Amino acid sequence: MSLITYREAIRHALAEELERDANVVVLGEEVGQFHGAYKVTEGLLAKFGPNRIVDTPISEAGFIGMGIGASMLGVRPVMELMFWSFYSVAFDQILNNAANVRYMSGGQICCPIVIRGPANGGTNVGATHSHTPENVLANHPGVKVVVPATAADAKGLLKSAIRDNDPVFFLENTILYGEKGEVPEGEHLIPLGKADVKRVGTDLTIVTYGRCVLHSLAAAAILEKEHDISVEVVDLRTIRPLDIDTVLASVKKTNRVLIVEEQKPFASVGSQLAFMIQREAFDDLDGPIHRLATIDAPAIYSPPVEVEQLPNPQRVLKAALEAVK
Amino acid sequence: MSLITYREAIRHALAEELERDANVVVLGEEVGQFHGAYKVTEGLLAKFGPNRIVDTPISEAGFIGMGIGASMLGVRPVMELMFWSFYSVAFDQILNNAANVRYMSGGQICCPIVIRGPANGGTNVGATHSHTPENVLANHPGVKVVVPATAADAKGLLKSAIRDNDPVFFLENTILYGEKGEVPEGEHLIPLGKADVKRVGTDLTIVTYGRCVLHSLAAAAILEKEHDISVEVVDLRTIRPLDIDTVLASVKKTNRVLIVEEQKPFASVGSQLAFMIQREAFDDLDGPIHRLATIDAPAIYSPPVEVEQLPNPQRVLKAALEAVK
Amino acid sequence: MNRACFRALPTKTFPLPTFKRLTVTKKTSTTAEKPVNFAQAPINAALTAAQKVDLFRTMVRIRRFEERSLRAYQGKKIGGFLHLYIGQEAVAVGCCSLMGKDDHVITAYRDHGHAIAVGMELNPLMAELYGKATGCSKGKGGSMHYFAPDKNYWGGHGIVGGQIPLGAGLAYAVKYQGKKGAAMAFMGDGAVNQGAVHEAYNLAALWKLPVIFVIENNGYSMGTSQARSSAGTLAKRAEGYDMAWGQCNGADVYEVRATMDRFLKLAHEKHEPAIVEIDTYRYRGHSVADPDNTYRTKAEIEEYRNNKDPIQLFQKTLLAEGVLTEATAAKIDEEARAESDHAADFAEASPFPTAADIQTDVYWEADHPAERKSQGRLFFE
Amino acid sequence: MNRACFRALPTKTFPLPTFKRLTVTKKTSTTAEKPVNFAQAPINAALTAAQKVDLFRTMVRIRRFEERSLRAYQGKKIGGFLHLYIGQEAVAVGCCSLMGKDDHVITAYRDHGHAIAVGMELNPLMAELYGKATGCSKGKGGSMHYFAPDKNYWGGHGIVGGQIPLGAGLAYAVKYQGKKGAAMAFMGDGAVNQGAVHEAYNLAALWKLPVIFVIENNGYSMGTSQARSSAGTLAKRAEGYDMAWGQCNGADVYEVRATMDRFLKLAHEKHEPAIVEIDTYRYRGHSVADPDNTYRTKAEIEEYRNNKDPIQLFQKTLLAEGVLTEATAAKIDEEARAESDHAADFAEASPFPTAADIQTDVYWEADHPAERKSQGRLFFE
Ligand SMILES: Cc1ncc(C[n+]2csc(CCOP(=O)(O)OP(=O)(O)O)c2C)c(N)n1
Ligand SMILES: Cc1ncc(C[n+]2csc(CCOP(=O)(O)OP(=O)(O)O)c2C)c(N)n1
Ligand SMILES: [Mg+2]
Ligand SMILES: [Mg+2]
Repeated sequence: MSLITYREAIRHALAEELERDANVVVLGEEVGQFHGAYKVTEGLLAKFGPNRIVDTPISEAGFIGMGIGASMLGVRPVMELMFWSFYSVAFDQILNNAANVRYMSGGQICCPIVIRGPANGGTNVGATHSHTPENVLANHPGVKVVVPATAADAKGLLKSAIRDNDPVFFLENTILYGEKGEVPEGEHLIPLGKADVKRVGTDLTIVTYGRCVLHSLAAAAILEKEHDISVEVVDLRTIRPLDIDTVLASVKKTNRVLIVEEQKPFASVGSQLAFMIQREAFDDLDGPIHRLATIDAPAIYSPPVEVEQLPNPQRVLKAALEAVK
Repeated sequence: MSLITYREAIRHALAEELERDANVVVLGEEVGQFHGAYKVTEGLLAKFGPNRIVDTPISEAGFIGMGIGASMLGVRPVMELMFWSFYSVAFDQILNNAANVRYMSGGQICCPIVIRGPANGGTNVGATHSHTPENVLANHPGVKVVVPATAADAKGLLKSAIRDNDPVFFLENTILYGEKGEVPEGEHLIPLGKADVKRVGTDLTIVTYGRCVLHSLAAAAILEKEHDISVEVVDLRTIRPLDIDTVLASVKKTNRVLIVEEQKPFASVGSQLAFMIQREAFDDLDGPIHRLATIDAPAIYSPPVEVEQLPNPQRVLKAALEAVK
Repeated sequence: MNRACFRALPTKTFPLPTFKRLTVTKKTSTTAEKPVNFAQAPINAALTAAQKVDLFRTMVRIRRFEERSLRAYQGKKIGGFLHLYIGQEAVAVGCCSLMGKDDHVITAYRDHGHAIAVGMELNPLMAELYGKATGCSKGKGGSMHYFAPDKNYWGGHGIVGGQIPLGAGLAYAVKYQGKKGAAMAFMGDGAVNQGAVHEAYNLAALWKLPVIFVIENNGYSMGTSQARSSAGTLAKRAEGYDMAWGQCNGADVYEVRATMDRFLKLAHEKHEPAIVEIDTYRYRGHSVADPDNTYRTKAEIEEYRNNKDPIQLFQKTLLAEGVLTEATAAKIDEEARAESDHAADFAEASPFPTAADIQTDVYWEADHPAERKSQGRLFFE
Repeated sequence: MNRACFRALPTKTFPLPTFKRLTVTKKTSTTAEKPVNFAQAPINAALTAAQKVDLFRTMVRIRRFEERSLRAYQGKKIGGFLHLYIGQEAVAVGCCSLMGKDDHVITAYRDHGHAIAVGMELNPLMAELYGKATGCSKGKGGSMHYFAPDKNYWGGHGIVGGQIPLGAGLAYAVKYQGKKGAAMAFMGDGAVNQGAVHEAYNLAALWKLPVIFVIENNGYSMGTSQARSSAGTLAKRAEGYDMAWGQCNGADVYEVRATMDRFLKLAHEKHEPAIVEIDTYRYRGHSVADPDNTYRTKAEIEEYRNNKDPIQLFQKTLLAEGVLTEATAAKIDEEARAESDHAADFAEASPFPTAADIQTDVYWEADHPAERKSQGRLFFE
C-alpha cells in the first residue's frame, strides 16, 4: 500500500496504461506542456513524448470526435475534458457517435475511448462549470459511466476503463484531487460495475457515489456517535453498469434508504435508483426512499452559499434523521 | 370546436401569435420556402414574409444561440429544430446559455425563447434521429418542457409557451402531426404545468404524456372491456413545471401506478415520477410503481422491430396487468 | 430589474439580402498544372480498358440499385428516410476507385453510392433497407447507416457534419500507426456550416492529418440553395486554415480522379489535408419524402439529367475511346438491373431481426459475455 | 465480426509539426486608407481633452481594480477563478468608448475590463467577486459573469466561444428592431476554434448582421500559444465568409478606436459584419491559479510590461499632447486606488446571499408570482 492522492492515483493509472499499451494516447487541453489544468497529467509529456501526450486546441467536439474516429481504428484515446461541463459543446460526438456507432453498424465497430475529467461543484466556478452529467450520460445505452470517490478506486477503475472495449466516461472531482488514500502496490484493477460497501450498518442504507461518499461517511460517524444510528454506506463507484444487487442486499437488511447525490434532482441518478429499489424491494421498505440532492437551481457562485446548495455532512445528517423517523 | 390536425393546431398557434406580437419570429431549417420538413409552418412565409419566417443554415448551435441573444433584447424567437434530436449540436447554447443566463445575471436578463420540433421514435429513422430528451432538458432548472399529446393541447400550450418569459422547450411528435382532434374556436390557451386526466378510472393510474397517452387510452379501453379493470390516464402535458398534485390525487384513489413513457429508462422522466410518488404517497401504494419505457437500446431501424422497442398498446396492456396483479 | 425583454415592439423589420443560385467555378489553391484533358492525367491514362469499364459498371450498379430501392420504398418495403445519390455517382466512384489498403472513407446519410463504390455487395445493402437481419448493419442502421469496416468504410452518419471529426480521427489513426494512408471525409454543401466541421478543419491543418474533406456540392441542402445557406466559397474556407483546396466537376469521373489523386498524394506523402469541393447534382428530392416542388425548377433538373449526367457522359467517353461498345453498355445495364432485382428478392426473403436482437450490438461486453470483465446491470428495463 | 479495434500495436508514432510563436502582423481587408498617426484619425481628433483624460482614467481604474481584486483573492476573499485583464486595458476601453445607445457588448470570462469600460461601478463589481448580495449579479455569477443590460453589457460568459452566437443575436435584434446599432462580440485567440464561433461567422455574413467579432489576441489560450492552437491567420478566416476583417495594435488606444470606428461605421451604415483581431498581451497567468511558468518566458512578459504597456504609452502620449500633467496622472492613479480600496471595503461589509436566495432568479415566473400564468412545481427537492 502507498498513501497517494486521488490525483496521483489517476496519473499512475494513466502512466501504467500508456506503458502497457502503445495504442493508448492522452489528448486534451493543456494536458502536456501545462501539465494539466489540475496537474493530473504532470510529467507524462516528459515521459511519453508529444506523440502520446497531445495538447489540443479548445475544440471539444472536434478533438473528441477525432478520438472516437481514431478509436474505431484501434487507437485507445484517453481524452481529458478540462471540466466535464464542457461536454455540452461535444454532446453530439459523445452521445450520438460514441454511444451509437456500434449499434448502428450492427456490432461491426467498437469505440474503446475513455473521456475523463472533473465533474463537480463546490469550487465556486458557477453555473456553466459545475455540471454533474452522470445521469445524462448514463441515460444513453452503449456507454459506461464511472464516478470514483477514493484514490484506490480512481486508479483501479481508470485502468479497467482504459482496457474496456466500450466507451467509458470517467467523472472525477477537483475537490478530491488532493485527498490522500491507500492504494495497493502493483497492478491494481477494479472491475467496472461493482459497488463497494464503504461502511457497514443496520439501520439505514445510504446509497451514494463520488464526493458524497465522504459526506455520507462523515454524517454516518456522527449518527453513530450522537444518535446511535447505524448507517451502511454503499458507494456505487460505477453508475452504468450498475451494481443494484449490492444496493438491494443492503436495503433488505436496513429497510430504510437515503440516496445522496450531487445532482440536480429532476431525473437524476437518484431518481433511477429510487425507481429500481421500490420496484425490486418494495416489501423490504419500512418507509419511502429519501433523497438528498443539490438544491435545485443553477450552481450559485457565492462561496459560502454554494456549500449550502450542495450535499454536505450537515445536510446528509439532517436527511438521514428524516429518513429513519 | 373545429376538427383539425395536431400539425394544423401548431400552425394556427404560430400564426395567431405572429399576428398578435410583432416581436415573434419563426426561425429554423426549411421553415420558409420549403414549408417545413414536416409542413408545420406551411403558408407562414407567404403570410408573414421573410423577416418573420426565416430559413436558417444547418447551424443549430449558431442560430439557436443567435435566437437566445436576440431574446435578451426582446425579440421572441420561436425556433424550429427539424428534429429535437439535433439539440445534440446545440446543447451548450440551450442548456448553458438559455437555462442559466437569468441566474448568472442575478435576474437581470430573461430569455423568452421557444424551441419546438418533433421528439419521438417510431418512424424508422434510427438511433441519431429518435431522441426523446425531455428528461435531459427538464433536469436543468431554468427551463420549461412541454410535450402535448393532442391537437387542442398542442395549440393551447404553444400559445402559452410563446407568451412565457422563460425559455420553453416544446416537444412534438411526427406521428401525431396527422392526428385530428377537436380544438376550441377563438383564443385557446392552456396554462403550462397543468396535467389533464384523459380518462377517469379507479383501479390503476397510468401516468404518461405525449404519444403514449394514445397508447394508454387504447390499452385502457381493452382493460375495461376484456379485464374489467378501470384505468385512470393522467396526461402530464408539461414535464416542467410538473403537476404532481393531479398525479398524487389519482394515486390516492387507485393505489396502483404504471408510468408509461417513450424514454430510455435510465434516469428518465418516469424515474423522477416514481421517486416523487413513492416519496409523497408511500402509504397510498398497494404495490410497487411499475414503469413501461422504451426497450433500453439505441433506436433500431427495422420497422416492425421498432414498434416492439417502443411502448405500444399491447405492451401497455401487459404492463398494466402486471401492475394490478 | 431590467425589462429589456419587454421592450417596445419593433416598428421596422429588416430585409434579408437576396440570393442568387451559385455554381462552382473551378479553382484550386495548388499551383500544380491542370491537364487540359483529364483522361490524359497519369492516374487515368494508367487505367486498363477493363478498369475503365469497371468504373462505368460501378456507376451503373449504383444507379440501378437506387432505382430499385426507390420502387421498394414506394411499395412500402422500406421505412424511414431514403436519400438517393442518383446523379452524383461519378463522385463516389471516382474517389473510392483511388483507395489503397490504408485509405479510409466516411460519409453522411446519402451513403449508398460510397458503399457500392468501396465494394459492398448489393444483397446486404438492400436487405438493410428492408430492415432485415441479413442487412449490412443487421437491420439496425437503415439507409443512413451503412458500414463496412473490412472495406475501410466507416459509414453512413445521420447528423449533418457529425462524421467529419470522425474522418479526422481515421486520419489521425493512420498517421499514428505509421501507415501511408489517408481518410476521405465526405459531406454535403449544407454540412459545411456545422461547428464540428470547422473544428476538424483546424485540427487537420494544425496537426497535418492526412484527411481530405470532400464537399459534394449538389447545390442544395434539402430545400435551401447554397447561396441561402453559406457565405463565401466553400472550399476556399481552407485558406483560413492555411490548408490546400480545390474544386472540380463531379460529372466527369476522370476529372474527379485526377483532382483527388493530386490531393491524396499530398496526404500520403506529406500528411497534407485539403478541402476539395466537387460540383454535382441530385436529380431526386432531398429524400423520397421531399415533394421537390418549392426550391428549384424542373428545367434545372432536366438540364443536368440531359446534359451533365455522369453515366451518360462516361459512356460516351468510353464509346469514343473504343473501350466500350453499345452492346456491352447495354449488357452492363441489364446485369445491374438483374443484380438489383435479385437483391430485392434476397431482402424480401430474409427474416426480420427478432425483439431479442434489440439489445445486442449495444455493448461489446454484452456481446462477448465470456470476455466480460465488468459486473452489474448494463441494461435497464 | 470486425476486430478493427484490436488491430496490432503501432510501431511508429507520428511527429507533430513544431510551432513558433506568432505575432499579429497588421493587415486589413478593407481598402480604406490607414492614417499614419492614429491620434489624427477623425474619431480621435474629435476628442476633447477631458474625454482623452477619461479614456486614460478608465484604463487606470481597470488596472487598479484588478490589482486590488488580486490582493483580495490572495487574502481568500474571493473563490473560483479570477481572470485578470491587466495589460489588455486599451482594448476594452478603446472599443467601448465608441458605443452609442444602440451598440451592445458581450464577452467571455475575462470580463472586468469591459464592465468598467461600459460604465459599471466598482462597488457592485468587487462585491460580486466577494460573492455578496450587493454584487452586480447578486453574488450568483462571480468574476466570469458580470452583466449590465442597462449599459448594453450582456456579460461575462464562461464557456469558451459560447457567447459569440449570442452576440450575433444581439445584432439580429438591433437590426430586426430597425435600430442603427451594432454588437461587439469579444473572444480570445483560443476561442476561434470553437464550432459555435464559426457558425456565428457564417450567419452574420450571410444575413448581414451588424456584429463585429473582436478577437483579443493575447497570444495564449491558457498555456497554449496561438501557433499551437490555430492554423492560419485568425482574422483572415473572415475571407472564407466574404466578410471584412482587420488587425490592429491593442496597446494603442487611439489605434483601437480608429480601427474599430471604421468597422462600426460599416456595421451601422451597411449592416456589414467583420472580424477584428487586436494584438494584446496579459501580464498575469491565465487565471490567478496559473503558476505561469511552463509556456512563456519572464523576458517576454517584461518586454510587454516595459515597452508596450497601454497605460504607460497613453500617459506618455497625453503628456506629450499636453492634455495631461504628471501631477494629474498621479492624482488619477491615487483616486483609482482609493476607489478600488473603497470597493473592497464595500464588498467586505456587504452581506452574503442567504440560502433562500439559491432559488430566486431561476425562473422569471417564480420571481413574479403575481404575474405567474403556469401552474405546477417549478422546483424539485
Ligand atoms: C445537425 C443536423 N441538422 C439537420 C439535419 C437534417 N438534415 C438532414 S440532411 C439535411 C440537408 C443536408 O444538405 P447537404 O449537406 O447539402 O447534403 P445533401 O443532402 O445535399 O447530400 C438536413 C438539414 C440533420 N440530419 N442533422
Ligand atoms: C468550451 C470550453 N473549453 C474549455 C474551457 C476552459 N478554458 C477557459 S479559458 C480557456 C483559454 C481561452 O483562451 P483565449 O480564448 O485565448 O482567451 P484568454 O484567456 O486569452 O482571454 C480555456 C481552455 C472553457 N471555459 N470552455
Ligand atoms: Mg447538398
Ligand atoms: Mg488568449
